[in-house]
Amino acid sequence: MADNVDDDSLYTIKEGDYVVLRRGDVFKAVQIQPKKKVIFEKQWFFLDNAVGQLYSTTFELASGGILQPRKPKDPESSTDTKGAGTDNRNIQDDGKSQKLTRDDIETLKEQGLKGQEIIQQLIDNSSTFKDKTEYAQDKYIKKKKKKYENIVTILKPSCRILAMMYHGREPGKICHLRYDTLAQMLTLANIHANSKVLVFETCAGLVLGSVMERMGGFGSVIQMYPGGGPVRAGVESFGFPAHFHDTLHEFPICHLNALIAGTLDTTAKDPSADLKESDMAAEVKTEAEVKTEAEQKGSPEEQSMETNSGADGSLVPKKEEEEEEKRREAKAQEKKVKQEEKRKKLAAAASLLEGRNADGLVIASRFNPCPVLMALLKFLSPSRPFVVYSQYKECLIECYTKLKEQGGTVNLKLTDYWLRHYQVLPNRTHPVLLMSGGGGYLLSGTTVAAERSKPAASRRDEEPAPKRQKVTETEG
Amino acid sequence: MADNVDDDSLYTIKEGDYVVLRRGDVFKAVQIQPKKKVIFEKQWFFLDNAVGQLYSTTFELASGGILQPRKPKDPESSTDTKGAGTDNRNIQDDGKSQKLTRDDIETLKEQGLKGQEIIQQLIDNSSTFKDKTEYAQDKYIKKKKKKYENIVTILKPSCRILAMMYHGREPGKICHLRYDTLAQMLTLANIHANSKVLVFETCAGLVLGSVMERMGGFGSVIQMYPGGGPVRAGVESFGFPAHFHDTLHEFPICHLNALIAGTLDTTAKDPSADLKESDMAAEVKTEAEVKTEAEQKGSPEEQSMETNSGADGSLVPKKEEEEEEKRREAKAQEKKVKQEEKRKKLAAAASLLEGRNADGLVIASRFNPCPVLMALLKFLSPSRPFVVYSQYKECLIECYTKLKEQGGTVNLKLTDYWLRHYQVLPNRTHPVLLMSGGGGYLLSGTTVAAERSKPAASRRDEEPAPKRQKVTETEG
Amino acid sequence: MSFVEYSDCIQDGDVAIVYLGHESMTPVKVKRGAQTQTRYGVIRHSTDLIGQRYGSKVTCSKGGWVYVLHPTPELWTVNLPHRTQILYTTDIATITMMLELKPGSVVCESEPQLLKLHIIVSVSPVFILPVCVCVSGTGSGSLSHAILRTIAPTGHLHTVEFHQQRSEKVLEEFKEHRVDHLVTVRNQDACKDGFGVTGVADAVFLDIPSPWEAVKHAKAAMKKHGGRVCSFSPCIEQVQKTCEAFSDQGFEEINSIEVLLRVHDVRTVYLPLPDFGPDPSVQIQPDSTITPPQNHASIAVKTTIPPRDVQGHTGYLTFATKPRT
Amino acid sequence: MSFVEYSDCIQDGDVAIVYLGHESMTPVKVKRGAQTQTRYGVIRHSTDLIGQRYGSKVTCSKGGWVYVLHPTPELWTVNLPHRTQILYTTDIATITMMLELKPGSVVCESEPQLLKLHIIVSVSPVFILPVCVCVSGTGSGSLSHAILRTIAPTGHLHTVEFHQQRSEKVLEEFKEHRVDHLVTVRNQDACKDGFGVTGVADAVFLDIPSPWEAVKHAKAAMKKHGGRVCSFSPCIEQVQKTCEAFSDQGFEEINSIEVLLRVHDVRTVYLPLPDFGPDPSVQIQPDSTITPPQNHASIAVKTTIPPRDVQGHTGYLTFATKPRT
Repeated sequence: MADNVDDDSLYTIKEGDYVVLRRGDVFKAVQIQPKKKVIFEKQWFFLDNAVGQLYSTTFELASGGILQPRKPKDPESSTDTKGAGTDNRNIQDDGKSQKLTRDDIETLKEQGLKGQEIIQQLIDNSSTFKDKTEYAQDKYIKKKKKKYENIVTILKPSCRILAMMYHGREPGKICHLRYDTLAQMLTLANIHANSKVLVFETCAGLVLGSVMERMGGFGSVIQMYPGGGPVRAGVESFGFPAHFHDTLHEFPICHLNALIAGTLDTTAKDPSADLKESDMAAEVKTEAEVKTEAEQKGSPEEQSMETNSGADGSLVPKKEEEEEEKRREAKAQEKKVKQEEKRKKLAAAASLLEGRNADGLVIASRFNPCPVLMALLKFLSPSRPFVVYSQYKECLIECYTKLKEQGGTVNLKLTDYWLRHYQVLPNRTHPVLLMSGGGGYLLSGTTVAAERSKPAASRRDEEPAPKRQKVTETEG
Repeated sequence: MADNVDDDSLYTIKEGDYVVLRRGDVFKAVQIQPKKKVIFEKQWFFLDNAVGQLYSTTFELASGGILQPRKPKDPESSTDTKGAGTDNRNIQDDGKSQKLTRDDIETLKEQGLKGQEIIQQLIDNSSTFKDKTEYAQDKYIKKKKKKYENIVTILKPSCRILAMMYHGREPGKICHLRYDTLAQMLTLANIHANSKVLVFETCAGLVLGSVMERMGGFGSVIQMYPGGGPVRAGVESFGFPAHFHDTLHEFPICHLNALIAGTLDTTAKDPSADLKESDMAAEVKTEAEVKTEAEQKGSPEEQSMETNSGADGSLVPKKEEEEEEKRREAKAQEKKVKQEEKRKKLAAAASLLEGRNADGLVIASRFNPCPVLMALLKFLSPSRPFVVYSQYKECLIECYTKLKEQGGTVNLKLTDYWLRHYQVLPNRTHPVLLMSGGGGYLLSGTTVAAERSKPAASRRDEEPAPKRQKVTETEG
Repeated sequence: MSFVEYSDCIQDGDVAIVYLGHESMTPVKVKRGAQTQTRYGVIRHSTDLIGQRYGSKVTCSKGGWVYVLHPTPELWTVNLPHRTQILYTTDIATITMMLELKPGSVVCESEPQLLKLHIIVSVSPVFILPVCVCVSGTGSGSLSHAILRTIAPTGHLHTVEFHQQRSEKVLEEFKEHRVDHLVTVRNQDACKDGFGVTGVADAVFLDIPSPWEAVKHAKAAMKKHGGRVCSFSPCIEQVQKTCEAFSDQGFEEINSIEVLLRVHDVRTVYLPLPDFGPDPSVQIQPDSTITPPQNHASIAVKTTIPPRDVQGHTGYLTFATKPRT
Repeated sequence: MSFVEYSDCIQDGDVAIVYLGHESMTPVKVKRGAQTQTRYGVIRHSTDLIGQRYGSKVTCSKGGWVYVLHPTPELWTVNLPHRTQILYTTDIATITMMLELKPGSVVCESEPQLLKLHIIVSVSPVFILPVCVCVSGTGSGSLSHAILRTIAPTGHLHTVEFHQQRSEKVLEEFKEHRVDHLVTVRNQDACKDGFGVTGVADAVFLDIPSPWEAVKHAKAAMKKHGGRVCSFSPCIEQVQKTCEAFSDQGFEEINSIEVLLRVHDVRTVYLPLPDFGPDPSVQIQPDSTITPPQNHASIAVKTTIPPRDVQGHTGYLTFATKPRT
């Protein structure tokens, strides 16, 4: 077991890898597939050339959508902007400050000038640039960079990168869960290796994947999923090694009442299997490109209602009837196998849940969280953390009130977070001018031994206790 | 009319003036009264010596509670702290770092050393001070200053100072309205001279006073007050010249329904005058010291219910009966005069309201704001701003929803504000570590011509319109 | 109409704000015979605007309608032509209170055009604390209008703008908005040349790239007995230098703050309820075999949501008090 | 019990958290025969704690009761003995995600005590990205516990603390919390002496007064293929110097952020309704002469209120990526 850490093979991009493209603050998750055209930031290219290169390499886009590794030490921000004016008193806005025409720029492009070089040309040919304040120069360069630079960096996916990607590109798909709020959830729920964690989410699998990353393939995660099948696109994007998936279990919440009542029969054919079969598709879906996921309107469980209406009852010519019969049998056989798989999975998940000894609970969905929380809390051991995310504070107030009524939890806390990014530049340091409006709300707490005598439990929590009680330790 | 601006008489503290005491960030409003003992920051003193001094003078507290003007150019932060360590690696916490004993310090005090000098002695005799980080040094000095310095500055009151004072000392009395939120209200309601403004508040008169300050004695303010009588303690603290009070009118909201229905009879004896007579006391109350105001539990209108139960029905010896009779008559006469005054006031306020052409509306109270807003909006001209403060967002959501249903307003905006203070010191610049948790919420908007056809009014407001519509101006 | 006094009806020569819908407005110069084209059709000034009450609904040629609003400094701030970065209402409101601005008599006798105002003040001139404000960095006039509103009818604003084109343009606007009698615009560099007045200002506001260079001029412009000053700067380094300059010049109560607006959009959201399947603990009646779970049941919640992106920073506001000198 | 693995029952030698009520907790070292005095009475460890399930209710001698909780890094953070300013959960959570911490195999062969861990990793060592973290400024160990929780069972933490007393104390705590096999504590100055390891760290965290002096050591400690680094500083000047140092040392993706916790306390508030007097438009029945206005009517609103004062700043977090070198 000689760990050669800096073995480059661990850090080499391979065919089939799930990777993340980055340009500036913009990310996109894709899978490396041969000859597959990828569209990113309004440009298309092929990732074939990335195979064999190291992760975190920055590529230039050459003509024909070919990626070329950028020479090292070509620092990103070297555009020469020396000699900034201190204010803009002398700038006349006459629209004639740029000497290069649009045609000139096109010519430069055809000559094969790189983005960086074109921007330098634009600066050199601007009569007002040197009189602009540094602030204005900065804005100018940024604008031009966006227009003319064509580089892309290929990153290994991580919770950090995917959370930022989803938040930036498709916040609607992850219930507007901001990355810093996700960070809080993972910590507040004490997610770590060798524990048993329940996850209920409709965040495209991002939350589930983040939990799995933190568990590192040790322990077990049970995805409690609504509707037809579990959504996993986000999990795929993490590109976990195969054995991680052995730690992942799934349980459809439509069996939750039966499980709680002890009437769930996992030995027989799943009574609702027909309904759920179509969801296999969702699981097999390996499309890492989150853009194609269609959670927006038709949510997975809604979609599942429409499929599987089959060819039964349609008229088939007699000659083909036999073949049709065979095909049908094969299909039925396949279906049976799948159902058996499904049954086993359900049984496995059910047996994990039956002990009611899970170590953590994470909820982040577009569902009203209160009933979900109340149902799933039952499966936690005492003295274990849980955390519920909602985009709306009102939902968590409801959860809080219900928990206070019912008892069985302590340390309840309703929170949200401010996230500020800073521009740190010589003489130009300030918070970034654009800011996320909100990152959603969290309710976190700790389970304790359940108890029916409510008044006692609530008695002390209501009274404002001193911040720290003196405690003396004595031996004997 | 020769305005000698820098005539010191304008800036001299006079007996009877309402002033604000300041030490550091702590303020207290008091009236200058001869031989009156004032308690501020756990120290007592007399303000007599302040009379004849200029506003903004800083005084030292001498023994016997005597104020002595501090010599100028005794800068506050000159405590010598040269030679700060960069970190605290060498500091051992053995509790022996201060060489001066408590007795030593008492001796220094008896020797008449000023606070500043004592602190310098403490620093000089601390073995660890010079090894502390600047941050820790700073904290140390602040702590000691609080303990040993005894200076007080006397300020002329202003909206800024009183708003900060109330927020710092007694936020409960002003519904936790933070000063920056009050600043927004005055601007959003477009408070200015020569307009007619309605104010409904239970903020000890702070909001009313702030509106009056902004109007500078021009125009009219109508205080719509709940319960027995208008609360004005905060207004007194502003120390307005007498003619400002001519612009102030008052109207009890218990007559609002009658006024709206047009059935309010201001010519006859006020039917509820008996009930409200006791409130004269509240109006006459000149106690500027807000601390004595008892809004906390028994609110003014509740208190008023208990008074005025009189001596009627008690047994009086025959001899004194006549005198008693006289006294009673005098009292009745007085009462009559007061009632007549009250009636006139009511009539004046009613006539100001009857035109339903007020220019602005400001609401900030502990009452559920929605019914108040809906009732008072009726008295505004079209195209006039209004602003409602509430400590609770939920209340303003209700107002917003009701206004949207009803129509007659545009530009509705529900907002709150973050306020951050900064410590700006060489190499130690950062946001202040303690911050106000919240400053309350505002709903602001503009009235438009009332209209019964709701659907049309709501139609366009719901649709997300483009941010700025292109408009072309043509002549002809 | 004036920016410092309400009128009931729209008159020829007014500036009115046409409200087209949520966050969509436009300022219009009312002129007899003129027309304004909107997406709802044409507004004919003579018939649709002049003589109408402010706040009334005007039906445009295409049958759509708009509201015509009386201008206020706050409406102007969101509708003015941007010639520079401007100050917005949140900062303006804070500046106004923290500079202790209010109506006041004018004191600066070197300003001949102000003499006429003394008639207004004469109600009780003794009690009115004089207010006079100096601003460097007039810019697009967003703050100026708000200051004028607050110090009218008896205060005066001296505003300095180094950019000539802009100083001319803003003066033109002050005339159109009928507040020019309250303001003096100077085209000069406050850092080099100061404010053009000495010992008259109750308050000074600095909105320039190097405010620290103008601090001594600010002090000179202010009254002997003292007053308040504010500097607006986007960058912390500017704040550091400005605080140092204030301190060097003997200013007191130096305090840097930041105020951020947060907007809450009121919405009704519908949250689906989870389907946990049939509950065996609930006895199913044998006759009613069909008790399907309410698959698509949801609850409505009245809530607020923040806009996705908000202004995360405008600038730091540094306030200070000039003591008696 | 261990800070990196849950146990069901309390055992002799455990550290348990006694929950006394809202925001009132205390850590207890469980020892057979020992007693702990609380305001609700005495807790006898042998009978009341040992063998009990974590999370259960313990009745104290005076009849009051408490809950006994399993320790977690987050509970430790609010209960640990302060020897320095500490990092709180909000910053810790952000640091953990932004440094991309997760369980991983240990790579640093110069650390003999780690060899035994390879057995655990052997499930599929090829796929596990090695994670090793260096921290300078161990302080009171608040962050350290959270890091250890996240990188266990197969990561390693090298932590450097220049204050000898503190480094000894924290090591003692690591032992008590049964995480000492995952951590190496060094008593040295990171600015002068670095981290004591070279080319092994996936992540470095700096919590020292002059982080910029340790940046080159951070780089040296990190793996050739790169990794993430974070510096925590309360003052902006420190951030400026640190960003410069990161940039000079070729770090990329330099990004400074600030995360602030906001707590919402759930409350039911009662708002009085205004009394506008009898409504003449409502016809009063002649027989019911008494229709008194509901003077003290009020409505109940479920809402949240912020604490009056909150932590307005802890520090700036500056993150950067070390590229392949």
